[in-house]
Amino acid sequence: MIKYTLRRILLMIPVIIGITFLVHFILMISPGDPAQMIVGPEATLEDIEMKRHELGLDQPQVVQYLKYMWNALHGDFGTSWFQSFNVMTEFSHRLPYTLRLGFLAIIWAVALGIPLGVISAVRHNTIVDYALTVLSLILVSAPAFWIGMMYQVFFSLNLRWLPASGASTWRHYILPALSLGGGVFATNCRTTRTWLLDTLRSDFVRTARAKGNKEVTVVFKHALRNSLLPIITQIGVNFSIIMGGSVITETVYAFPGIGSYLINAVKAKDVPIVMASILVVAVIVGITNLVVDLMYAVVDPRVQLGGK
Amino acid sequence: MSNVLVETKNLKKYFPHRLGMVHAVDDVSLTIREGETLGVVGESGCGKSTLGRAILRLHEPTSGDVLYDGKSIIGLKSREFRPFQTKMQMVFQDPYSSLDPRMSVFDLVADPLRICKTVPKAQLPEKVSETMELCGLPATYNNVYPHEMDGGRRQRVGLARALVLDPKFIVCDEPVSALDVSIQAQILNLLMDMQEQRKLAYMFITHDLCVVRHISNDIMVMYMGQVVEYAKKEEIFAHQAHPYTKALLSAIPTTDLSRRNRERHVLKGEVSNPINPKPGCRFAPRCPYATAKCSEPQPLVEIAPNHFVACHECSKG
Amino acid sequence: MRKGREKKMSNTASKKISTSNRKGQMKQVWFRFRKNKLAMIGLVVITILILACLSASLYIPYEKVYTQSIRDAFIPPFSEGHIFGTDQFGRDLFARIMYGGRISLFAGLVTIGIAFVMGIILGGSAGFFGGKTDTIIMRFCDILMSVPGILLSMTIVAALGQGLGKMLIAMSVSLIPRQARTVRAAVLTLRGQEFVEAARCYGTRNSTIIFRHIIPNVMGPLIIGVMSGIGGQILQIASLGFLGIGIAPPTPEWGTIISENQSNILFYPYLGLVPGLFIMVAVLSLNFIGDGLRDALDPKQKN
Amino acid sequence: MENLLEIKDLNVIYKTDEAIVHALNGFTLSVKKGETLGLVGETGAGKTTMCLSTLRLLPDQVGEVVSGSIKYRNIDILKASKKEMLKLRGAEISMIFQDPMSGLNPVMRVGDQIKEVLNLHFPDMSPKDKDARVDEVLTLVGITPERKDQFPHQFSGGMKQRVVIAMALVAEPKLLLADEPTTALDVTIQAQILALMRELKEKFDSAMVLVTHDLGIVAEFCESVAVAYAGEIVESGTIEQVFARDKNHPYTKGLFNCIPDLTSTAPRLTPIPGYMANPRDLPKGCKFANRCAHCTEKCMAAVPEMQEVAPGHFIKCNLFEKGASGQ
Repeated sequence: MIKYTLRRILLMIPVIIGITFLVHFILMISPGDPAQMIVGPEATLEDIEMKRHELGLDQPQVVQYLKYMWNALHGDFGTSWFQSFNVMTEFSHRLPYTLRLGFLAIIWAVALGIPLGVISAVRHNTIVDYALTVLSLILVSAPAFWIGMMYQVFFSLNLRWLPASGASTWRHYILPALSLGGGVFATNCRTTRTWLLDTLRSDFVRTARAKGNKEVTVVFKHALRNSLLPIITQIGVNFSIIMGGSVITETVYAFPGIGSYLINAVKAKDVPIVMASILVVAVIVGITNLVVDLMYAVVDPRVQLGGK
Repeated sequence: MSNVLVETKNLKKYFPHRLGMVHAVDDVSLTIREGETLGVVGESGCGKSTLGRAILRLHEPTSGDVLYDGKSIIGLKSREFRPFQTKMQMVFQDPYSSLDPRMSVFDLVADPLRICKTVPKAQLPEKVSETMELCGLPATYNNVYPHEMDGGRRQRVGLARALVLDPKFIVCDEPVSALDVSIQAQILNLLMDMQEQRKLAYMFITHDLCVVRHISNDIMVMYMGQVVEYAKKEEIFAHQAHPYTKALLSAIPTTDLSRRNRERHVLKGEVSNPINPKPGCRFAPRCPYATAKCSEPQPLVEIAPNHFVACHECSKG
Repeated sequence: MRKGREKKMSNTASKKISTSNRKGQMKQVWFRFRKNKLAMIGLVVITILILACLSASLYIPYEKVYTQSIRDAFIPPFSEGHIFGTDQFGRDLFARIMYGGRISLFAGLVTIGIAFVMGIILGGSAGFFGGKTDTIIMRFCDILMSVPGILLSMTIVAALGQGLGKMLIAMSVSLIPRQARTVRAAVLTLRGQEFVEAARCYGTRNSTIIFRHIIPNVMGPLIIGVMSGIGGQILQIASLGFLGIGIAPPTPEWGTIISENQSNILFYPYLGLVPGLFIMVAVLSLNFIGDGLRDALDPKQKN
Repeated sequence: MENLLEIKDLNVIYKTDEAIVHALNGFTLSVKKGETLGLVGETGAGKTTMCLSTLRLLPDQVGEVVSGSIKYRNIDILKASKKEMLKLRGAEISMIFQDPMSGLNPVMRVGDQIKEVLNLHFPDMSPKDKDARVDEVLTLVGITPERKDQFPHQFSGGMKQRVVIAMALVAEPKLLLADEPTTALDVTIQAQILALMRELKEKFDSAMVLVTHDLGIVAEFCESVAVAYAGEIVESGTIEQVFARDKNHPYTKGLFNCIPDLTSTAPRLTPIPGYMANPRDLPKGCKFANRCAHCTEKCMAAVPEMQEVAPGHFIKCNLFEKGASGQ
């Protein structure tokens, strides 16, 4: 298990190098001279040249990249090009917000999505099932930012129950978490239904029934644990979706996480911030996937870690 | 006696595995004559299917040689191999996965001709319908898809697909084991009719000794990748020597009530995987007569004319 | 020369046979699809929507999309001349939505198309050839999938700059690895099937096996993926538009329409509600069609 | 001897999207106490459907009993309450399914899967006794008790089938429905499993319905036999009566002729011509008529009556009508 974990972490390194290099590469070859953008249109050629040297932009791409990664390894993500603060410090303020929001969203999406999916499967082709199917289809079909706005209009403006933006109290988290987790909730509900229905038709479930088990036991003791396997895999994907979705949700709710920070950086092409975000997100997603695989091995005795 | 058509010499096929090398086919030499059938019998995992595929080079053999009509076909480039390919075909076990579900019966049977171009284009439809007719598939089946047919009819399509190239040798990999008994007999008869009409040579792979007895001239019994007994059919049913062959024969349930209370050799244990096997007899752990000598290599010994057995006990006297 | 012509002729002849057969199979799929009410509703709705957007120039003059007039700002829906009302600049919302739909639907279709083709090429060769080809392609996909798709698209757009073409590239890039994985998995299961072995048996070349046996068989799951994928792409485009890095305003696109009205939505909710509903209805219809197709193409899964 | 299970005129259909499949059509069968009955038939004969109907485990929303009755001792299965059925399943009637590979819960230890039956039907048994009982039954089927903490994937096919048998027999049921228990196994393993089943059946004095497509297995292991074709029983009797090959239903006769065996010298087999009738669209007369050499207009017009050709030997064929000359 430890050996496997270490190997997986080692395997993560080339992937992270790959994605950061790729992002660095496309940001740097793209048109527009960052030095000129930073010093402004009135600057002299000399000023630009100086800025360029200061940022290391006069060096070959690969050297720039290696330098960046070397510093990043030492916890230095550089300084924002356009605002003069340290990226690392800013991240340490903002990341907790994003993580808190992400966890809240994923928790409700899993804690409600899976049980409702079970109900949908057990009562399949009934009104409950149809209602849940329609609800989840709407949630996956509507744009997340739009749903967020509609929540604001309805819960904040009309009902005045919850604040529409910011993150100062726990009540500020409710609406963002609700809209961020919506899509994931819907996919969880639908996949749980599909997988459980599938498992309920399998041979060993028939065996369990032939033993004289009650239907409740058949579903929860025999079928559900087996359908949990693909659902766990799903959770890894969920996390990736949530990390991506947080950019949108944080923008809608003016939430002070890294998502809203990143979007402004992307628009301004503030390379240090973009690089740092990609790096952090890639590491988080990588670790989640590893945890998911480890969980899988715990639930399914057939999975042997370290094997092929 | 007719000519030797297909021959293998010390054919080996090993597969890499997490725990070592799987000796799926280990040192198999056989000969099949024109118009005759070699039955290859064994339980699942004994390497019989791999053997058939290695002869057709669907699995490239690890070592050893395969000769067709006296010429080695191992190591030939694909263009050089083409003329042999049309002469050696295969009928598969699973009538469900062996037919491309997106092709109609006509297309399935015509496909080998379109690839190999053994007949002029103009004659293709004629050749296809002729072969289909021969296999009991009238022209009404032209536009039928595999999923609309049952196992028996599908297996007829599989046979037609193999026959349309006018091969001389067909590897039949358990062609009837997935079929119902009443359909099984239809297909077996069809195979035998074809053999009579066209002087076909078959390698008939199966786990069913009754079927093999019905269709074969020679019989080869395999266990964990190795040949344990190889002889003429009459010889093997009259004087089977290897303990494994004996056990196989006695395990077959028959409809003959007089045999109901016969003494049965029920084998203990199960077949394991031939991963990095030890040099001795691979059947020894399950063999009721095993002795210390079984851990030595067991070569095939001719105990009677053309009757080979790989067991020191039997070859003694 | 003659041989070449012969080949051509027989090819068309054989095509005839196979298309007529395929028709029979398509008929069955259509028959099963038609029975699915939700899927049929989805098909009708999306067809109407596409036709309405495509023919928008026939019933809405193009100028209406951009004509600004402060006098006409914030006219509520169902007013004369402005069925969905107007925005802060007095532009007609209906006109903007119908013209914007062209971009949203078109971009959804194009990105999924690119990903579809690239997915078949990359995933197909990875699955079929295995070995080094597989490792290289799949490692590359791993890299692209190590960050959420929308982040990758965002970064690429940021690097390349705004514009429809660049956005299409950015979105396809983040979609291709997923598509390639699906194709690879499908090809891997097919590759082990006996019918591929049978084709090898009579000397079918790899390329022929791929085009004649593998691709037609992976089409089913791929088409299902594409149908539900278009919906997802429309959502992605809208999201990029909303974030202000998709289609540059004032060009209308469903996401940008909502984005440019964001500050007024709290007081004039219809400005967000209506374009959002359009997105939802379009995506919902496509999802219904996707579900219907899955059941129709793979009937055994249902029972 | 008294009948343990009595199925009378059972009709079962499967409703799919495209059509209605008639799986059982007037299926009648009785099993005596302690007897081993071989139920023979090919794909689509309705063998599995019969077993599932007996346990009331037909697939939900798809399978449906249209008419007929199933009586187990004095219980009317089709009218029994859910609670009564739970008590019957596993304790009184248990079933061994065809495919041992997928029949066991992959994420549960095999010992626990066996113990579950005891938990369900012997709630008063002490945990210690239960463990002892599991060990005992595992030993009986030839598995060392130490392996009870392993998972199904650690067992081979034959060993899994032994676990399934242990599970089916641990409550000592009165009736065992074995649905092709050896079809997925190799010949030598099949011999092991059949020998084991016979031994255990005798030990527990259970009745057994051995469903199979292999007449050979029936001849060697059963006392009586019933031949099913297209959802009905066409012939039934003792082994001696049926396997004497004196008076047989044309279908049974056809089956005998098309099996290659170890003694015949005929150069060719005699297959039954044609294919099984389509269960979506069955003929109204005898289902075998279109493949039968003795088919008459009467056979096409109506389903033949069951004829008793000797005491206890029944054949559903017009050839054996009272007063007719026979074959």
